[in-house]
Amino acid sequence: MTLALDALLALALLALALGAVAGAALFRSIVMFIVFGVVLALAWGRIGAPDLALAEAAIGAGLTGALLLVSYRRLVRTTPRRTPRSRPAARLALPLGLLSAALVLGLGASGFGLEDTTTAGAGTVAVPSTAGQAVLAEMASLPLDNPVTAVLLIFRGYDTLLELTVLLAAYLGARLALGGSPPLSARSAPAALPMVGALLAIVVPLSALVSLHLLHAGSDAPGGAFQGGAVLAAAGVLLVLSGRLRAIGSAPTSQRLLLVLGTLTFLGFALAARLVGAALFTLPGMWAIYLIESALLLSIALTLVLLFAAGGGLAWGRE
Amino acid sequence: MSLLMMSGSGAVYLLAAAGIIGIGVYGLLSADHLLRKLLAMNLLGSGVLLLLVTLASRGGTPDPVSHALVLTGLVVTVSVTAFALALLDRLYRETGEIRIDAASDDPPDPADPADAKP
Amino acid sequence: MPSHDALALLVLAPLLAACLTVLAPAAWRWLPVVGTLVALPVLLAILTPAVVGGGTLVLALAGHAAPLGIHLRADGLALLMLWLVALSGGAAAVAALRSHPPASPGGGYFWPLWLLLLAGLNALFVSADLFNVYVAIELVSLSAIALIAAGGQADALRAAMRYLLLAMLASLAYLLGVALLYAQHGSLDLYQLAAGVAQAGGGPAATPARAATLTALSLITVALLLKAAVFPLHMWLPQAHAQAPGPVSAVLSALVVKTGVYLLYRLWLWTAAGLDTAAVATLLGGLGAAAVVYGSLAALVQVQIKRVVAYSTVAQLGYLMLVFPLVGDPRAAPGAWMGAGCQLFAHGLAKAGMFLAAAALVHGMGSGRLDRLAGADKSQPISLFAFGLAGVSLMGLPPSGGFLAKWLLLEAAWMQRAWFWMAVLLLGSLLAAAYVYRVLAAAFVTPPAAAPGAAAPAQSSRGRPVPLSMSLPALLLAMASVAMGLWVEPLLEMLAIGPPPSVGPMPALGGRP
Amino acid sequence: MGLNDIASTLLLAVAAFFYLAGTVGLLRFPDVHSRLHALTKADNLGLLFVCLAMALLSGSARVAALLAVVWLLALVASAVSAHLVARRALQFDPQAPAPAEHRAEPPA
Repeated sequence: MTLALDALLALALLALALGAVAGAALFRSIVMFIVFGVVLALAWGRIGAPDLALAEAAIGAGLTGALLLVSYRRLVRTTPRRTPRSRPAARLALPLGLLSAALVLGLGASGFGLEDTTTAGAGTVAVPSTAGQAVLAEMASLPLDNPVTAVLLIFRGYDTLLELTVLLAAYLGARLALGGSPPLSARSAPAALPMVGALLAIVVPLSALVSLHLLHAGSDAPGGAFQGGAVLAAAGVLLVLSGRLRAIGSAPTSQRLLLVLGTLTFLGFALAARLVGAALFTLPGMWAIYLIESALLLSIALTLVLLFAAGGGLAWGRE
Repeated sequence: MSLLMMSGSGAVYLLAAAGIIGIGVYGLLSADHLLRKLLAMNLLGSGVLLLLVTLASRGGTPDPVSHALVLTGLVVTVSVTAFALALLDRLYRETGEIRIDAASDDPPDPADPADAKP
Repeated sequence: MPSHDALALLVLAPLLAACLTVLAPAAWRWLPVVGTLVALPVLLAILTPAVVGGGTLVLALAGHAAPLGIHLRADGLALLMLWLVALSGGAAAVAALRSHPPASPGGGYFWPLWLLLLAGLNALFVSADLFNVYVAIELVSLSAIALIAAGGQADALRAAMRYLLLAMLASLAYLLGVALLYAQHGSLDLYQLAAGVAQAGGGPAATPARAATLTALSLITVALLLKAAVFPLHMWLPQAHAQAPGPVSAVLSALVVKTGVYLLYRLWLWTAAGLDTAAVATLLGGLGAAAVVYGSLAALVQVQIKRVVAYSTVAQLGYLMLVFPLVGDPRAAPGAWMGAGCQLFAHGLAKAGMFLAAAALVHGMGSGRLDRLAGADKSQPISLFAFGLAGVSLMGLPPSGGFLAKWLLLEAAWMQRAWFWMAVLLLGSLLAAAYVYRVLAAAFVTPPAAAPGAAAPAQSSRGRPVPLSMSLPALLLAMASVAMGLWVEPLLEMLAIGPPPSVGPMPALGGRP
Repeated sequence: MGLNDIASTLLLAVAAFFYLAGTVGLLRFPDVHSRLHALTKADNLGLLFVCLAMALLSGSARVAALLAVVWLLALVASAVSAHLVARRALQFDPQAPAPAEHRAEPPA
């Protein structure tokens, strides 16, 4: 029964991926991709990765989808030039696609074969302890119960710090690439509509609440700063779409502070550890984790909204 | 949790990951529109991340390190995608182009504006 | 300051500075930038004696040893690259301070990205963790591509977009390889993986473990070849490097493409050191040889000066690939290794200098075309001299660093009677001489009397003076690349710390055919 | 199989029926407005029955309350999006009489 469910999800994933890639209409492809993200979130849940399910739904499907859609709308204002599709790359596409699928499948299958031998011969062959097992073994000695959060902040916090800077670089790079041109205002849903106002009144506070909950829950249950930040960003995206927030050319100081707050806080704790004689990136306790995660959440949310709005900063209201 | 993680469903998602990667590669090569290429790139990325988790959770226990890696990968992917879309936006505004031949050798030398003969 | 902290700060200080640059008011943005340019050499001056005296330095972040945590690691090769970042990156930054003033509106985005690029490069060179390297690669690619697009001209945007698509694809291939390796061996540490890779890859043919390990290595290799723009995956490079703003081109050619080469060294000379890699080494060497010949010939026919320099990068990266076959012979390995290190360093200095000089020439003459350079000998003496000096190093004329590198590689090839690699090395130098000469010759031509129909203003045919902040960094870098040949002992001493297992003093490890 | 299970299975079956009806409507109805009508009404009911079934299965008041919130949110979201889609459709084709019941023949 469960296998049937998994098979159904897998089939849906493949069908949606194919639809996203092979469909004739670009808009439809993007919608397919968004649905693909939602189904993939379900799949993450089935694989035992609820953290990833939340992140995929919020980031992979939600924000990436919103980004693609808003970009689509900007590009399709005028009809794109049609170009012949008989390029050599296009002719190679099908065989190469099949080849890579077969290759990955073969390797994955061989990986599964290996698993059987190692688990069977665990007594005789020294099975290498994986990083994941090492983390699970360490969990008992940590003040938090979610191993994924532990990896993100305690064991591989350095990765997380660099990842934040990638996000920051995306914002800076997008600003540099867009040049001095004024930000494109996302004119769409009329904010004056009473229904939209009602939706915002319900959804925005609720999103803030959910993101705080995810942040708080993240130490012991699925969730964390990234999921929370993405949910908060979704509320921001709604505000931008409805015209309550608008993109402006450059960020005021308060927003610039917010943009780098996560990186600075994390960096501060990483370095401060040396002042008390601990190793770099050693966090002093749960309070530090909460503090860092709160800062991360705010920075992530603002950066994602700014990337969506294609603006340097945000301001309330219409021009 | 362990019931869900029996090798059968692991194999199913492995199959799915392989398929998604294949479709992603196909889409990347066959797509003309840059937005489509980026979409295919995101699909390919999803396939790779799915494979990472599926392979790492061999033996049925989910591997928290792989989950953390994928979370990082998701954020990196959305960052790069957002930047790419901004770049595409500017490219479109400057040139009106929405396609690019990524595999070609560099184009012939553009004429220097200073050389334009009257 | 303990040397461990200096190691971590080499990454964290530019990160901090980038955040401060975002925060600072426009008038004060220069401060974190200049602070970083000063801090990097100082930190290296603390770190270098510790590594040279005490051997390879390993720092487990948060006190968690691999595979649980991430290691930072500084050996001779890493140190060499870090110095290159500090020197080439620093000199290019001085030129960029002029062309992209920090106080300008764009400077608020340009300079944080520049600092993030430096942080990413340093992070990549000191990382011992495959996934951490992935994040660092993304940081480097993203900031580098954004800096290419900074100009905003259509050609720069096209080049940036093409580079970005290929970089994304390469990153995914890399990540797929990492996923396979992690699933197989349960660790992400480059050096811990070596044992597992040797066991799985050296096993009997056609076991699943062997297939998965070798495929993972090939995927990562292809990804890195693309990042390193090794022939025939170089197609994105000439446009990207030629269209970027001058100082950015310098950093791209001197440092960013080197990340791919550097990681290839790490992968094949450390992680996969336990495998019989003779076939792979020959393949990589063959690609390198093709790159030397193709890149040099292509540089010979370019019309734009920056494209000459860009194709020269394709060629010079080829030399770095020749190391793989040459370290195969235990007698020749140390020499080949030293040669590779010298080539990395000398090319990094010379190419950054050459791009800065080219940018200054383009700025001064008002055009990037070779046939518009006529008269540059009079109006742009410093830039032209810097270009020529850098060219001396690229050709490999004594006493330059490039000469030393090529000499060491030639000697290694001679010792194992590898005539083919020797021929490639010599041919490459000859062709380099030709394309550098072509630029110089174009500059020493007396400008023709203004043709009656020429639309170009009279000023551009004569050239205008360029600020010293543009030409002087170029000259300093070019001089450093030449002087390096005279003062090479510290470099060789550094390279001797933590060489690859196949090169190291332990002959038992190096005796593979 | 307890009473709970039987009841929840029945509820799920009802939900499936409404989803099916909504989907058929989406595919078969001629224009945007009647499609919206099928989609929002039938699917919201379907979701209601799914939530009821899940609440029964979980047997916990907390989960039931959360599911109620989920349903209400979905209700709000679908109401607003249906409203916006309908408006947009009107803007696109202002001549077409929007509500389906005013029209005898579906447009070609």
